[in-house]
Amino acid sequence: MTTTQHNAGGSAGGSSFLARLGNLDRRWIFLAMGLSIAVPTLLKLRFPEYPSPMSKATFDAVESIPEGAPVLLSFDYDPASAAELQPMARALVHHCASRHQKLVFMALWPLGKQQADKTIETVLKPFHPEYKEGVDYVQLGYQSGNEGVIKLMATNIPAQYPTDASGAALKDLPLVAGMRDLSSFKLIASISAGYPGAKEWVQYANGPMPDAFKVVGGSTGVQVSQLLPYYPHQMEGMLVAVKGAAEYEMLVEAKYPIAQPEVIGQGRVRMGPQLVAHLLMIGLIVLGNIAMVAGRSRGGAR
Amino acid sequence: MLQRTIPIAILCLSGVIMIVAYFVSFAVSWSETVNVWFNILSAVAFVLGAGNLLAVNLEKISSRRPGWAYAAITLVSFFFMLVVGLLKLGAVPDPKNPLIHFAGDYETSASPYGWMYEYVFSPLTSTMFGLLAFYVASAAFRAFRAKNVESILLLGTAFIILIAQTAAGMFLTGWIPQDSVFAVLRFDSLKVGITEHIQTAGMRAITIGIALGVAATSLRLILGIDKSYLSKN
Amino acid sequence: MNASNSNPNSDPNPNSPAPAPKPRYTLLWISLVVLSGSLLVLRAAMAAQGDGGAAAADPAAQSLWTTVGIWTAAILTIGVFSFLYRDNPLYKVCESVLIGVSAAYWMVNGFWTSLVPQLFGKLMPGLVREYALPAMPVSTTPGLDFALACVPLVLGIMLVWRLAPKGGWISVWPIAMIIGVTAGLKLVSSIESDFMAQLGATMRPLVAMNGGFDFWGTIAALVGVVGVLTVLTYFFFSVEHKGAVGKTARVGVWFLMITFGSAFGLTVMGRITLLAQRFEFLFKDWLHIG
Amino acid sequence: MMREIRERSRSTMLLAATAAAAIAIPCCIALAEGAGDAATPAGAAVAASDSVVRTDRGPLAIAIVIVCGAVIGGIMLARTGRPLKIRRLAALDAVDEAIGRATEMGRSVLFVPGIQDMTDIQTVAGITILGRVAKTAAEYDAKLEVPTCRSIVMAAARDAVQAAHFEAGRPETYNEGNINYLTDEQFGYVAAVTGSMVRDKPAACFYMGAFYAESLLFAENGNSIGAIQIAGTAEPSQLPFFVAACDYTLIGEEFFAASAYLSGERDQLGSIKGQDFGKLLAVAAILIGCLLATVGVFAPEGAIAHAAETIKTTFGG
Repeated sequence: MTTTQHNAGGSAGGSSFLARLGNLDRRWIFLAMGLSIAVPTLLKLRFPEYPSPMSKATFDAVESIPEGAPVLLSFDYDPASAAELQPMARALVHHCASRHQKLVFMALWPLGKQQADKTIETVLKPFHPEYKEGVDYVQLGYQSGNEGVIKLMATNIPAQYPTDASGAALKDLPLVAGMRDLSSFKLIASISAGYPGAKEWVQYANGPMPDAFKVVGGSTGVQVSQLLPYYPHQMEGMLVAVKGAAEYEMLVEAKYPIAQPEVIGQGRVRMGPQLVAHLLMIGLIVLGNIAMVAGRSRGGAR
Repeated sequence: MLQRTIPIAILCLSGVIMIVAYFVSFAVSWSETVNVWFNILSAVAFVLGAGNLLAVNLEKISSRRPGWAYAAITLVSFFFMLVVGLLKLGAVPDPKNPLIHFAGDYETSASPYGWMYEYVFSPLTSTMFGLLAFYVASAAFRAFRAKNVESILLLGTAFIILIAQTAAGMFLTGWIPQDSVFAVLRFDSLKVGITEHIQTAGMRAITIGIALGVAATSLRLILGIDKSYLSKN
Repeated sequence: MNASNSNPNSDPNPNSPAPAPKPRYTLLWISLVVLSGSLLVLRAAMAAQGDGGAAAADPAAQSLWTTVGIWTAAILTIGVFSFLYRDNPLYKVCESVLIGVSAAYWMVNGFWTSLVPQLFGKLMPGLVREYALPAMPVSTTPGLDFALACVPLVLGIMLVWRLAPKGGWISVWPIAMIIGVTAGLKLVSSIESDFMAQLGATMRPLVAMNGGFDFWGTIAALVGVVGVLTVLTYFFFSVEHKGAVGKTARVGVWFLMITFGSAFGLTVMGRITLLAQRFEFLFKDWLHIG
Repeated sequence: MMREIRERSRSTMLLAATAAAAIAIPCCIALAEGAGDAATPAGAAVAASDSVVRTDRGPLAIAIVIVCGAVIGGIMLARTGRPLKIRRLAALDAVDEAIGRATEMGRSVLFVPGIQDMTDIQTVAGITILGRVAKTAAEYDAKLEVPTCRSIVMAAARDAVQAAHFEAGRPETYNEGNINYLTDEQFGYVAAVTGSMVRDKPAACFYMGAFYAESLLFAENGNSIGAIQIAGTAEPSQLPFFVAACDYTLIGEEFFAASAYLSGERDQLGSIKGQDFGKLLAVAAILIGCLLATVGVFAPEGAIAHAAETIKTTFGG
């Protein structure tokens, strides 16, 4: 990291501060970024959120299915993206459970099952104790095969998942015993950090049977541009990054309050550092351009 | 013949079979079957990877090249993780079959393998991932400079989205009534407008282009026109 | 962009290697790092021992390992961050550990999730059930399973054959098969879900009616279609970007730039969250502050 | 040499005929069994599950025939010997320059073929480009380093680079040890590659393949060591970072075209023409679809509105 940036402006020879700024040692930027995230994290800053249409659409999609209808939740991420996605998962599970939807958990990522388990432990069990495993919810776990898993489930769920994650045969679990294919669900929600994820759910589940169920997705900020083309036709709702999580949390909490608000308030807490860091980035862009203009006016003759 | 014609024939045949299988009911599950094969194949291919990893690092150590100590650290951590994982050392026994050692759960943090995952592997990877925040900032500072129309659009859009992503957007333009003619100037409406209409259009076109590119590349391979994967021993 | 695809911000003259940083900066940085580092360690050492958050309820031995684990994780986290200052021995250690551990992690993962159930489990189900996977369901078609499992086995042996002194060329066969299958699958799926579906999604009315004439809706619809068409024009390779095509492609480039700017802005959020999470770990789990 | 060319062209023709036939067969069957049901895919899916041929996929079969037909047509056109004009891609012109610069400076060239396995067509395209880059590097006698994230990719990359050295007439300079597997883990791979970038300071960095979050980590570190950076990916989410941080970027389709373009072979250039023809059809389809849909707005019950809806459903939009 040591080389380039910090001396390239040396030719200006003790010139103005602004012109040299253009070649600022990027480690100062790193330091500023570090501080702008560390300080709000320490101080737990929180700001109000205003639900965007996409978050609202997601909320409405869940609201629009009949109460008690089966919902498939696919956890297509790993701990690396949990910071952004876990708050969504928590809010989504709380939302569905508050409406008494039957929940089927699964994962296309090996470590997605872990995330699903965590969500069951932190949200479903403590706040919805009436949910019985096998009757009200089922954890199918992870199966390898990426989009192949979706394709097979589209035609034959028991072929893909002969048993649930604990090894119990599907036919012994009342909730899923009668399910033949994905059309048994009214809603499929994929919380995904990449491939395979929401995009594959749209392509291989919604593609062959577009009217059988609704698809909603939660995604990391980076994935959102890949999914945008599918919204709102192939995908009814979308939660975008931690902001989407924060907005959705607000919508859910307003209608279905929870005893311990912090359980589904993670997204909003993580929005604190966002504001400061975003302002820093905006400042950096402005600074970079001022430096460029200053440098240009000085070195215009060259 | 053995080194060129047969691989091309294999490639062509397997490609054509997969295309046809998509249209035949009983062949629907074929792609799943080959997917399983790939998983097995890549697991077998680890022999190549591990062999290479060993060869490179052992060579570094034996020739005492600069940084050989780090090669030793790599090897030690590699072997430790491999042995505790493959042999399931310290795994938590399966409650249903406590006597079958290899049925145990080796991924809980109570086992050495799970501990390594939780406290070594996971913090390292997520911190590497976290470094991106720093690089995003330095890239924004360095690359977003208004040099021409294109870069002005690039940085202008990023600028708007960055503001709209946080409460600052609401603070600055939230006072504009939602139903007024100027509502489009609100940062949140700008963001929705940009992402839903312009970005969607851009991404659609990119996606259509990529689809054609993928199709053409696949066809070039299947037809045996593109043979760059072949070695020439 | 000038209708070519060089990047708008590319620096045509990348910097040549530079001399070492000025000593006064180095001193400043080192003292900064040492000072904050020692403060952190002091704080962590003084923090309540062994109640590493979630593990508080676990038995004492577990708690010790949790404490060791959190310290290890914290040091590794700081080690990776130190790369931001410059390459250094601590980072090199982190890097080496990460390569070794992760390579082994994926190999172990491949062994227990692919090889054992899907290869050995099919080739010798009895043995696997007895020693590793007692819950493995009994297949109704063991013969077929065996035959199907032989295919990847043979392919795998061919692939690994390149390590043998002679006949390494045979490893191209399985690679050719992988590429062939990939090509076949992707050809179909990209045309279906990317080409056709995206075309279908673009075919929308150019006039929006919402009770009466919807001005903004119409603008949005027009922008959507114009965007797709102009960007597609940019991707034409047969014609030089001159004249009318050039102008259209230029508009396409503008659409691309806005698309990229927007995608960049949307991504920042996720990156910051990830970093915030690492800080949360350092502050809460390790230092017990905040 | 001549014999090899003859043999190659004969086998290519043969394969082309086989493939074309094989692609056409399912379509013919699909059509014969009545693609008429296709307007209601959900209903057709149920009906089709009992028959041998998936009639519900008729429209897809037709689309495949059209797109593949366009590409094959382009190739045939190229074989007639007509001059082929393909516009210049600045990123590709920069390849030689970047390698030349690395040679002059006595530094290495880094090629990263993405982080996916050979089961991603982007990796395959990346390996194809690697072949061309390696050939130039062999001619210039520049050191080319290829760290890979998958064992199979390492094997394929070695084959491609070795072939390139043969083609460049310098088989003796091929060194297998420069193409190494590091780890399957995304960020482990990133740590190793960025670490070695900072230490070895390659003068030219190529990122060609499927990239995810690591794109910016590579590009920013590459920038900090002053390397010329040329990227190419069809991963839409990572394009912004490459565009912002690299000197040249092959955007989406350009990346796939690049592998054909760099080969300089007429057949491959012809296939780019075919791609363009496919795009022309796409543009036409969009225009017709939009026109019908617009007319449909004013006469929602009319035949045109119905036609627009049918077209849209057929495309699956």
